[in-house]
Amino acid sequence: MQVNENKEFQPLIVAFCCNWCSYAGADLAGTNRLNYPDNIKIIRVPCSCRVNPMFILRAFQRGADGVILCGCHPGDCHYTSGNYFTRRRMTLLFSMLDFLGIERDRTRVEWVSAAEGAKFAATMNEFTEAVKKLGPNRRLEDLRCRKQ
Amino acid sequence: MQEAMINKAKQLLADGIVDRVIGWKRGEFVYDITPAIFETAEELEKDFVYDDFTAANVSKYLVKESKKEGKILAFLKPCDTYSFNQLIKEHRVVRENVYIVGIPGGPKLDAEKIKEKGITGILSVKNENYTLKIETVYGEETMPFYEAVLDKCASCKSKKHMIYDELLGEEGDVLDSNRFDMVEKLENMTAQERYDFWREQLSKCIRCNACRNVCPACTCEKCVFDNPDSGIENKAPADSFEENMFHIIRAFHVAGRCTDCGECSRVCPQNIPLHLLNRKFIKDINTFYGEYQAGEDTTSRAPLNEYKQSDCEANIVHERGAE
Amino acid sequence: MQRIGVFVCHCGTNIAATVDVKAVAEALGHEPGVIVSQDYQYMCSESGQNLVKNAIKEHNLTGVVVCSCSPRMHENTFRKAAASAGLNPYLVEIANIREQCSWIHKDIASATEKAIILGKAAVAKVHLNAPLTAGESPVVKRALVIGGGIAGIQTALDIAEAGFDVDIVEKQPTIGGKMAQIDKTFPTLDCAACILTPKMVEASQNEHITIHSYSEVSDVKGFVGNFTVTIKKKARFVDETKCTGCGLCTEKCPMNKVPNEFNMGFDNRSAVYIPFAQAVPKVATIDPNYCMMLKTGKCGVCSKVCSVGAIDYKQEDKLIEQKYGAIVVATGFNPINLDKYDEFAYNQCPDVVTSLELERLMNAAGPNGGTLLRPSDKTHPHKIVFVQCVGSRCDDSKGKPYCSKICCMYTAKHAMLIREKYPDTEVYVFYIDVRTPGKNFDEFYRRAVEQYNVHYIKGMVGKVTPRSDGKIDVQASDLLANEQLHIDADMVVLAAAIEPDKTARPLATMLTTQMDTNDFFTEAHPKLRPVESATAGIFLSGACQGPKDIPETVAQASAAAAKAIGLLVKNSITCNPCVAHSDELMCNGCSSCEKVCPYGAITYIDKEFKMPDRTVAIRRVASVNPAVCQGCGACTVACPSGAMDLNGFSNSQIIAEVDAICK
Amino acid sequence: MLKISLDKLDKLFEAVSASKALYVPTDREDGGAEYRKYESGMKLSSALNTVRSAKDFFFPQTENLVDFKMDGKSIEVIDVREEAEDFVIFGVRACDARSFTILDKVFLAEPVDSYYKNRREHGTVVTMACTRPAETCFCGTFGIDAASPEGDAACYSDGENLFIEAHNEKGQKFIDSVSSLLEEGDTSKLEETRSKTREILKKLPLADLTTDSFGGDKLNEYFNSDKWGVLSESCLGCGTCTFVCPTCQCYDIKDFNTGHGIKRFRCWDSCMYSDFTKMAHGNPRLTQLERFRQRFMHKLVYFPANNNGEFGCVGCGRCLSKCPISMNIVKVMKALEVK
Amino acid sequence: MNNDTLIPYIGVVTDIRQDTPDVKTFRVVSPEGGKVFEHMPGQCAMLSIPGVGEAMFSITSSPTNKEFMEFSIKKCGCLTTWLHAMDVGQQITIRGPYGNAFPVETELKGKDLLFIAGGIGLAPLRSVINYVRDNRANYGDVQVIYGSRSKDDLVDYQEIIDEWMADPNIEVDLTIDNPQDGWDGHVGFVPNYVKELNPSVNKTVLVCGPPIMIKFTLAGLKELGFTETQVYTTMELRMKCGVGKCGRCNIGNKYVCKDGPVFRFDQLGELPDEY
Repeated sequence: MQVNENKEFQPLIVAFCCNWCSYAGADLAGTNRLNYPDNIKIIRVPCSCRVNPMFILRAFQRGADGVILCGCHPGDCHYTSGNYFTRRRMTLLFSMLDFLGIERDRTRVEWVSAAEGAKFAATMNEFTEAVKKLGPNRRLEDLRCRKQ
Repeated sequence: MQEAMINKAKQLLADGIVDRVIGWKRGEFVYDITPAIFETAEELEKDFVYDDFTAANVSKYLVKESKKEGKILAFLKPCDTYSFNQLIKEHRVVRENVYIVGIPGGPKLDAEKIKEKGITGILSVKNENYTLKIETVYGEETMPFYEAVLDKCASCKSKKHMIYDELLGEEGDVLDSNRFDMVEKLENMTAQERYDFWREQLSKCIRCNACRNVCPACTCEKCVFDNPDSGIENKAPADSFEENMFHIIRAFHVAGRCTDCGECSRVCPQNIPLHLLNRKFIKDINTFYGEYQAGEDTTSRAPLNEYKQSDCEANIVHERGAE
Repeated sequence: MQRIGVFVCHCGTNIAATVDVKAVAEALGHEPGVIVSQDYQYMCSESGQNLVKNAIKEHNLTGVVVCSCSPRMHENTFRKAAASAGLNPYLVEIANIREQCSWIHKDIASATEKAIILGKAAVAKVHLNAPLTAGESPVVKRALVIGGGIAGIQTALDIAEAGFDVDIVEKQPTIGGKMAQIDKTFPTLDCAACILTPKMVEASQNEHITIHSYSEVSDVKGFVGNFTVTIKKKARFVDETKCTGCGLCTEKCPMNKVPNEFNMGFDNRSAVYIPFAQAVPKVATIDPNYCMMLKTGKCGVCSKVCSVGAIDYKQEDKLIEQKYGAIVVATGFNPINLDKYDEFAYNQCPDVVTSLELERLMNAAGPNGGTLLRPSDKTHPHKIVFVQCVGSRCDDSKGKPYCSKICCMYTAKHAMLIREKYPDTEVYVFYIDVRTPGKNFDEFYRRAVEQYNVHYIKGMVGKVTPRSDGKIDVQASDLLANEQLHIDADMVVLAAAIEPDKTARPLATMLTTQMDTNDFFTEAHPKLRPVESATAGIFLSGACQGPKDIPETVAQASAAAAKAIGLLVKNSITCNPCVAHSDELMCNGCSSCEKVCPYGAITYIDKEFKMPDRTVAIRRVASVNPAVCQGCGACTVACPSGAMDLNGFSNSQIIAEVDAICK
Repeated sequence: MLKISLDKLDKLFEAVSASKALYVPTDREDGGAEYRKYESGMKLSSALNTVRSAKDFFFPQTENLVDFKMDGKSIEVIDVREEAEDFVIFGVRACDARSFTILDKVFLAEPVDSYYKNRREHGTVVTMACTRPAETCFCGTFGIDAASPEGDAACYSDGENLFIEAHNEKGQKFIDSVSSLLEEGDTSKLEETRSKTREILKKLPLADLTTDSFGGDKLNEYFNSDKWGVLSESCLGCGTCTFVCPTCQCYDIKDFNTGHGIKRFRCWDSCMYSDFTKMAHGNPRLTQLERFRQRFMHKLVYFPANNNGEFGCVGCGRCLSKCPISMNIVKVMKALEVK
Repeated sequence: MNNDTLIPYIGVVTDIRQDTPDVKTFRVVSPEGGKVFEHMPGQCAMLSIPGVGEAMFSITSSPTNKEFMEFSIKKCGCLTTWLHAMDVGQQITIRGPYGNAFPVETELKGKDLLFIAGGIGLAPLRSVINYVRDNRANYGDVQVIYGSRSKDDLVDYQEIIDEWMADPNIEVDLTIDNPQDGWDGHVGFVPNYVKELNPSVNKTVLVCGPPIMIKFTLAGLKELGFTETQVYTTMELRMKCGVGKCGRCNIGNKYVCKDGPVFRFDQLGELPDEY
């Protein structure tokens, strides 16, 4: 989270991308020089199903304002079924965060294939805007980690 | 019932069918009843108790007890049988080493609820036609039985035993419970209201781990929160985040496995309604993936361990209602 | 404490133009554990790699972070470099500051800041990297080729040539595939059969090649180097070992009105049949859908006439289980079904045919012995209209979004052949574009236009209406002349789009390979690994990967063979060490992980443990087969106790990355 | 004795809280009582005691000890201690008041714990005599008179008035600071109330419990007792008893990496936890039996051995009502007792 | 506010010596130079790398060394692994000294001393041995019996050879568990070697090593006629505060960090068997 009085709020967004589709999609976005905000920081995981809810909470603890999870389209998982499990896990996790009053728009799952560089960039643009509107994450941060 | 149970236990011990009995032991007061293991008829005669205050779910003890030599008799209430079934499914108990006698369940009483009424110095509690006659050092008090019922019993989901070798008393039915009412009520609040509600509740947490240690689904050999290598180890609520982390992850770990036995809320020294988190998951699973109650059987796949291609997308959460 | 080296690549100006690489190197140099931090023009170049290698040796590094292009590009390059300098290759991490930073951001300050953060995340991760040793897994020296078309045949021949056993599984009674149905090939106009049949024979005679015709793959288990495949040999009711292919049964079979699929249904075959004269294996097959004996138990003529007693009505489907080291997919293509194309009257008018049907109509071994006659009245057509891109390059749901690639050329071939043989026949070709990129392709097309006077009209055919006089009214627009045309054609030939064979999708699921939305198999890398699938040990040959003509198919078939041979020559392969592993001390044995493992890599064992109170307890614990595990990590999240973790992407590593990014 | 009418209590609170932080026990919505910083309108809890003990004020569940900044090979130590501000805890019961003297014996022993001392020096403990003890109370067992609590100053209620007296200088200062609200009052009714309370105390179910068979010299009798197995068999190994206990003072020291520095903090720990004594190469307390034994041996034997016979328990009864499986020190004492 | 013992000092590692494959000896001084604090032989200090962990280590250098402190540390956990990976110049945090000391100025004075150590157990005794060597006149006979798994596992081997064995005023007897090339000394376990050497029962014994070695050595000594009041050892349990407040290193009512780590066996005998 970076706040500067003169500048507009710049959210910090962690994107977990599966190696086979979404990370490659992000690479393609780069190859095609499709801009998306530098707020997005990508972490490569072998499959979206590698993402443990604890990573997402950890990101929020440490000051992330949004977390997005990208994987292969359902049916296209490199590991056949990983993203189906991701879908269930994240649906329930996001629903729980919502239940606890954590703004649900800070979390998202998107399916981006290796060929969808444009979709990747568009998704990231859109998500960054959405998080920007919400302002800094205050409901799930760890005050000890806040920058002085 | 207590008499019948003692007799049953004595008989099974005498017949050599079981070597030990897990039940409940009388305490100092009418309500401080401790789960205990009995090995002889004398012990049973002396201390075995089953009454309105014997609420503790003994299923979790069977994780350890069923691995010991010999067979143990366990008296399980309907809610406890769900927990036991789930433990069988997860290979945490040795079924052959347990002799299960199904017994009628609650509603059980909550001493805290009696004390909340300002009744103190309790010496005895008697249920007379659903009015509690409470003898105290300050004189006799009365209160309606149902006002002292444990929360977990007030929203009982089932009076039916999911597993048993033998049944004492009548078999009940799966109930059409109101257990999701409070979850729904919270869901209908605004995000800010929900946040405030949970902040107020969770900020009470003292991380005593009673909820985790009593939970029959939390039988991990080593909990991630105790493991320095897990990255999320924590001992104390050093910051509000830690309580969130602990309770969300704990609820997530038991999602699809929680039998809604309500022990977490019962034992919480700070009266945090932790069962609501579990019920939220149960409710969501029912809505998104079809009715599922952990502990109903020993073979079905847990909802988080299976999928359908036609499952809803995660953004269903985002599309639901306004903030 | 780690000793980490950071190497920041300029990638010429690709990175350096938007990221201040010096500042990145400087900033990362202050991270804990970083001993050396350098930048260089091209880190992937030999001198760049030497820089890394020397630093590893000089500073005794325990970890390396390369800030460069995507790890999908050069992770292996730097891992190898590290290995050659004596550092475990899995102690190398890549920070992607090109594709995910310099190429997408314009502002130097913010791009540099982001590059530093990405670098810090990689440094944080490499702190926790453990040296991994790839396990070894033996390679079964046998390959399976799925599909017996020209792609499969070529692949099998090349693999066999190298001395390895190879099996071809072909679902039809004969190998040969689509090429066997083709008359002539472009741009040389030589006879398809003349060049294909020798290869088919060669395949059948090669001692290393086993052909399972009339068979299907029904199950695939295992992993690279060690697949176990179940092949279903469908009952053909003829003992292959006895049948001599004399063909007497096919002549005597009373049930001889079965549409002949080889000739696209233009003529008939008998219920017991040999698809075509050069079929391999040349063995009869009884079609159970038509055979009276099989359907009613009455007939038995073939059995009576067969002198070698090869007919066996009791034959059943047979399952063969065989181990393979490599699998090549060559499932090929089919023209799409044109049922939805009412505007071309394909289903209403027999004289509206597809190009593949035209091949048979013109083939000397075809229904008319090579004379082009209209299917409806067997008269000679004088005006033929070719319609291009039927179902190709379509945006709507009816067709395919891609270009089928071969249609332009075969249509030119057809037009030319017709004009050559029947100069009195007028030929019109309606096209959107004529695409002729290929050796001698454009010359070929120009010959059709210039030398053979084929009427190429840029425009769309709007409607094809069969008329009562037997003519076909073709309504079209000429886009160049900007006018509406009506042509009263005798025949209309539709260049139907081609699509992957329907068996490809279930096969892909069995093989756990990826497909694109059109059901073409996805190659591991579109440029650099075009004949491998992303799943190790599975290779792609021919049109199953995308539309191709014959030379391309053959080229890819040989390439796939070369890749497969490259695998088969190894006695063992190194497994991906980034696999899951379970900490037995923490495992509950709850089976959650097993349930989410797509590979069946997890099994349970009862293991003795010394308990803290010095007693011995037997506990059920999970055990991962590292050769089977592919490293997706589904199990790590299913595991509540955190006993299951993933090498290379461990919980602590990912958390460290999260922390570094959010710092 | 000085007094103030009970219905003017809020005036007293207002006056105290005007100059320093005042903490009073208040009722929570869910029924439990807890100490909260006084704000206008807040009502004093009618509950006998708070769910959490008052030890938090001097020994909070977590506290930052020191910060570190790391840069390359060097470490900077940042002392984060600050002089505490004066505060008053009002309404502390006799049992909790005694717990402070027990905690003092640990934290104020050499080398003095400056964090604890800092708070202790700045905190004024104003106690409140009990009038309605509960069945779980057994403070009398440890020689505590619930009707005459210790503390810097003590309050007694006769149902109409609150009487207040100082026990030391700090308490006197507190009384002086609110003296304008106080007046001299007649204590005859109060004495009646107190003797009534003492009568009740004698009638409580645990009134007969004594420490006669325990003490620092009983190590060998009890350490090897065969009762520990049965007593500990149902223990869940949670930390509820230790965390609600006013005298449990074990702590852990941990480091937290905030991403831009290290915070070294201490937090309550529980000897009931399996990793409490775990080392890289073993654990002297392997099973729950040893851990369970440690807690009660500490309170009933080790502590008195090191502290002139003072027991590590004040009989507040919190563990009796909060233990998930209702195993507690009373049951342990009764089971072990060798008369 | 006065300094609190929980707030550590900074120490700088100025020298790292690889003693055995898994033991390194670290030399620590204060950033201004000189020792961070004074100690007596047998006392310990809490060393820490913030964010990694903190643990108690015996100070192996003698108080007579006025320039620096030394710690011999075996790699066995998270913190020690980190310490082993350090380079010279690294700062660590250090607080102490903690615990009692061997009674070198009281009960041991004028006595014949027998040191028995196994493996890393030499670390706490080295401090005493060097203290005694530096105040040689105050003590009677000095004998050191030290054994390890192999020659390579003998901690401070160089110092033993160069200084102790060269010192005519002390007797040093080394042994290793199994025969090894390049070793012509004694082979066998320490407890047996002690019995073989049959030391005079007048000696006061200081023993330290793995629990099993201590157990058998003690039994052997008793066979030889030693009494428990003659034998001292030093203990190790999990510690957090170092000052007897965090509540975990107690054996009965004694805190190892405060009342220990040095115990005489007769004192230990009165405590419960929980260590």
